[in-house]
Amino acid sequence: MIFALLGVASVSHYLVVGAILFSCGVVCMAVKRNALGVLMGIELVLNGANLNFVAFGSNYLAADGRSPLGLDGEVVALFVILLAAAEAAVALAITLNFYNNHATVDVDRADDLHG
Amino acid sequence: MAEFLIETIGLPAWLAWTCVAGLSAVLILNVIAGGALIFIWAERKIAARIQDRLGPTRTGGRFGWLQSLADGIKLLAKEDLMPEGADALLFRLAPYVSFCASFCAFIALPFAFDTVGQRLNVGVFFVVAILGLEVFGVILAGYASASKWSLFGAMREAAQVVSYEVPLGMCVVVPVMLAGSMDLVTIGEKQAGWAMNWFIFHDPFTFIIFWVYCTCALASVNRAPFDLAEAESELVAGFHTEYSGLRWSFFFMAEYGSMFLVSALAAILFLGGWNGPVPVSKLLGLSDGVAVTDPFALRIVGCMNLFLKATAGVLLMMWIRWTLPRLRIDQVMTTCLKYCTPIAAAMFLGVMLWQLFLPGGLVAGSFRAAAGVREGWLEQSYRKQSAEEESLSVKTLSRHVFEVSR
Amino acid sequence: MSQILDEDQRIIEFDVRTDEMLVNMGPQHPSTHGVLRLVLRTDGEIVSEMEPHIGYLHRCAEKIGENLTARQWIPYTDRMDYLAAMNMNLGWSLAVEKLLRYQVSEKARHLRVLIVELNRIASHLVGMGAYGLDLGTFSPFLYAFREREKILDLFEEVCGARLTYSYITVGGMTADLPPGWLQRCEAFLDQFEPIIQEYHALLTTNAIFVKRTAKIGVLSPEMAIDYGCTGPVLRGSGVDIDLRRDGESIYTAMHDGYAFEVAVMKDGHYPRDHKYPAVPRDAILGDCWHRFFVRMLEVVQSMDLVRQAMDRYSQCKGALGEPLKLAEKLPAGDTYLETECPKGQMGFYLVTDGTSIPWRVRARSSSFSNLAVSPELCRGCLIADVPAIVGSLDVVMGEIDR
Amino acid sequence: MNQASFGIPVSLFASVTIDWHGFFFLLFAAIACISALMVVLSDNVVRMALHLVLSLGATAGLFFLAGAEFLGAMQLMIYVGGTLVLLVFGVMLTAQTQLVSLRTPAGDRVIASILAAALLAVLVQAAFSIESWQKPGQGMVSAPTATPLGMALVGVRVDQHAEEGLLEPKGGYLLPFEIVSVHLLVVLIGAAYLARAKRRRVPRPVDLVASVDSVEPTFSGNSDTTVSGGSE
Repeated sequence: MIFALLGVASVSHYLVVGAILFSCGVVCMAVKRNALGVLMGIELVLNGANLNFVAFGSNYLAADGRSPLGLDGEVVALFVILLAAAEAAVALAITLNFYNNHATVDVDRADDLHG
Repeated sequence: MAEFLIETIGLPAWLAWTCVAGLSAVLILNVIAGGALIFIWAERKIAARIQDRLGPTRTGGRFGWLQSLADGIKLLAKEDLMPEGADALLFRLAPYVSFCASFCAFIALPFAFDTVGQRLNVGVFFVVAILGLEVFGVILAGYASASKWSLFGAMREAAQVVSYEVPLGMCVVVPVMLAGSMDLVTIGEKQAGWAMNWFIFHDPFTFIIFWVYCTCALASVNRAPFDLAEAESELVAGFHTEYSGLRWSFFFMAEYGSMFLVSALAAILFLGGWNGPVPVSKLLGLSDGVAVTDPFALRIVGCMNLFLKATAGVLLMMWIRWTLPRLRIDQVMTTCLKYCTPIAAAMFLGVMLWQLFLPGGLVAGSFRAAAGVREGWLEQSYRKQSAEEESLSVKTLSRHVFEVSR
Repeated sequence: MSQILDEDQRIIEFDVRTDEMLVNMGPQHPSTHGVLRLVLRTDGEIVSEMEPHIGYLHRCAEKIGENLTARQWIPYTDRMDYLAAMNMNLGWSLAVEKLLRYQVSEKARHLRVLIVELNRIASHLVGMGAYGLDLGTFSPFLYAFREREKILDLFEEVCGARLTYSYITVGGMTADLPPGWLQRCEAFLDQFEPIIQEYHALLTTNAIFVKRTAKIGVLSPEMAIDYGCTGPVLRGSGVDIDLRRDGESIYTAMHDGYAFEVAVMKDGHYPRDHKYPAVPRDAILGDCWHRFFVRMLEVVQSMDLVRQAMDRYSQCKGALGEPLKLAEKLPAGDTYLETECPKGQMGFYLVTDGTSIPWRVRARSSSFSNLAVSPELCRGCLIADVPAIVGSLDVVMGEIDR
Repeated sequence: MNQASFGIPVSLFASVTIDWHGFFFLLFAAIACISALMVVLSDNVVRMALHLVLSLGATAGLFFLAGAEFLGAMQLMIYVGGTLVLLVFGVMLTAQTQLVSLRTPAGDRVIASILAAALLAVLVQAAFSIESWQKPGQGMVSAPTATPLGMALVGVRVDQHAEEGLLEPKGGYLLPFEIVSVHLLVVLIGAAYLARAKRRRVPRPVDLVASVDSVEPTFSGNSDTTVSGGSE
């Protein structure tokens, strides 16, 4: 039966999802020329990491019903979310400033300090 | 219900659960879709009465009660237009995003003490968060329509909704603080008993913050005088300028769904939720305040209570819409940032201090003071409630911590 | 002066380098009062430039007038300011009468005042209701139309038409009032008087309405005169001109013996002959609120004039007089006459060459000049202010395009 | 009414049991991963934003599944609601046709995907490297974490570590919490400063005219139009 596949959700599987998000984010950061695309890549990376924290900290997923991290996982994830929001605000402000000065959001054009 | 299916009919467990889940989903969908139909009809009749007209009179015999259904059929038959320069995928997707957001928020909304799609520990938070997602459909619609008017509407909506989430969150936090829980069911249960137990009458600050909540809720669901995103005299029709037929009606349903949602949220957070102004069931001995002896009847009555309160809220919105002119975008922002946010913050602090020094609310507190030693019904119900606080409430927790650290 | 300017300058912040956007408001747009097309050059929500494009309703009325006798052209004047067709009829009729040096009977004079002022009420009601619509409130519009309907009913009794009356004509009126009409008119006025307070409550004194109109589209008196603005737009800027008092003798003579005070702010207050709400603190002379308020005051003023006219009309002995046939020749020459219409000063110019058909007909439209000032008023305002400003000018496209 | 009356279908389905947690995990995981991939693959900024929202929303769903309800709601509210609207707003402000899609060179893409594949391989290997991580969870429904989380943030730990009766309960997060709040404030000010306007003084005609009203116009009747007010 196909449904047999379903009994899978373990910490490892959460980690794999986190890894995929993380890799996508890394590619996004590396590849995108649009500053906003780079920003979105960062968001993805942070999310992948967050997923790991949550998976490790989840009692529900822990094999013995008690996660080794306890609350720490969630708290760290919470801080990551907050800081990501802060980061997005600043990054957006930088992007807008960059756009003001260069009339573009192409990060490849941000080479003013290039010798 | 699933147990009933499994044991009596003999369905396998997964099928039974799927059936129940599907049934719940359909029920909630009907609250939105049916609610929207009724509210659209009601809005037309109310608007007509306010404006000295009759409104729909013929469709469906009397009172034009089938008018919205007829409209729906008309919309179904309408040509589904899409502008040439539109981003086809996003254009098609946008109405569903809006509608889904509006629909999803109902998952965590309790209609009575145990009639809730999914009881969430962070119910209030969830509902407010999902409500904020509705704006995404609007932004997508505005962007994808390839129309300048739509873009204007979307930009206004984005600015407005994001700003109003701040005071809205502050208003929502107040009942959370009073109830000691973000669970909507718990918040509702805390207000059981007489109407004086409702959080709106808890103290003067909650009374004020209720009206702040109303303002912010009005703004966050884009109803007049905050309907800038679709300001018809300025932006033609704002973000849904280019929409027609069924897609357009999805925006409408989402709008009416959210209207009902914020009204129901107001009812649960401030107006006692599914508890009537008089604890009839308790007086009749059907329940002892919290524990329920005849859940089914009480559930129906509770649902009716909540629907009545929420409908009253929706009607209030309609009344406002057909009375007031529209604000300008800078005035909307001023209202939010200069008035709503500071007032909400101040009231939040006020409620906090009140909780610290005069716990138990205005009526209960002053009643106790006035009645002196007399142990009234109010007193008793208050005690009972505090005795039955959940094990994870702040008091228990702190006591626990205290013991542990000792 | 320059110091005042420096202090009052507001800083517009350009947060982001944005592109200017050209937006077409109209001709199919809910708030452009017909087929007006406004091309907005916007930077975000701020309108940097606004240009009205007109001509969508052009029907060559003036050219047609050069092929018809003076009386035959009356129906075409109906279709200029179709919201105040009686006033248009009157303007043209008086112009021709001025050319002919003809004076209508006393009874016709009072009847003309009565009808024209009644139509001024109807026109201002539409202006007021539509202005509410421009600001996003629907109900006052229908309240205004409800009362206008009653006026139209009265007009229908008089001349059979509800919009294009052709009632006032050269040399008098097409018909006398039907029996009992004065009582019905009186009843309407009695019923209408308290309703004005409703309008004040819904619009004039409404906090949001004041916020949306006060200090918006401020038209200085000198700019108003430079652009040739007339009517409530001019008076809203505090310029005390009303042709019913200050016009040519043939027109002012029509109002001989009538007592009315021009609705204009003098020495910081409006004429105090009736109850009206106080001017809100935010409003400054010449803004949208004042233009709107002047119209509201003129409604009351016109009601007063209608009552006076009814008195005088019913006291008049003698016949109304037959209108002129005008099949014979008009004297050669030219004449120009401006009258005070609800929208402003409407002028008719005609040159005759001795035949019965004018050689040249020209109409000077008040809405045209009033609209011309809108680009000045809209510069630097928000998009939402554009309908508020254009609506406060209360233009009628039929009159602009002719 | 029993099983037999339904005949074959029921007996067929009866052999199936669904692990709902697994089902929803797969659903959300698939949405999250595919959307993340779409973020990488699409060039249009707005579509990227849409896919990012989907991905983040599905991640919030995963948080809910893992029992972190508060975090899930937080994710929806802050990330999806706040950050994304912020992003879309940025997109709108910079929405020029040539900017909406800046194409990535194909070469970059190939290199990046090779690198990403390598990274992914390492990460996946790491994910399955520890035995205990692979065991499916007990499915024990734990107590809601919102309140302990709140307590922890104000410096009081009430979660299991405290329950175990450790001699020294783990410290709370009061200091990090304070730091984060100050940080947010700093960011707020900083962002406002960075994105501040290049101020240009542009007099609005409205204001020009507004300044006139202090001067009383000297009009009366139909006299000649003498103007004493200010002009532009």
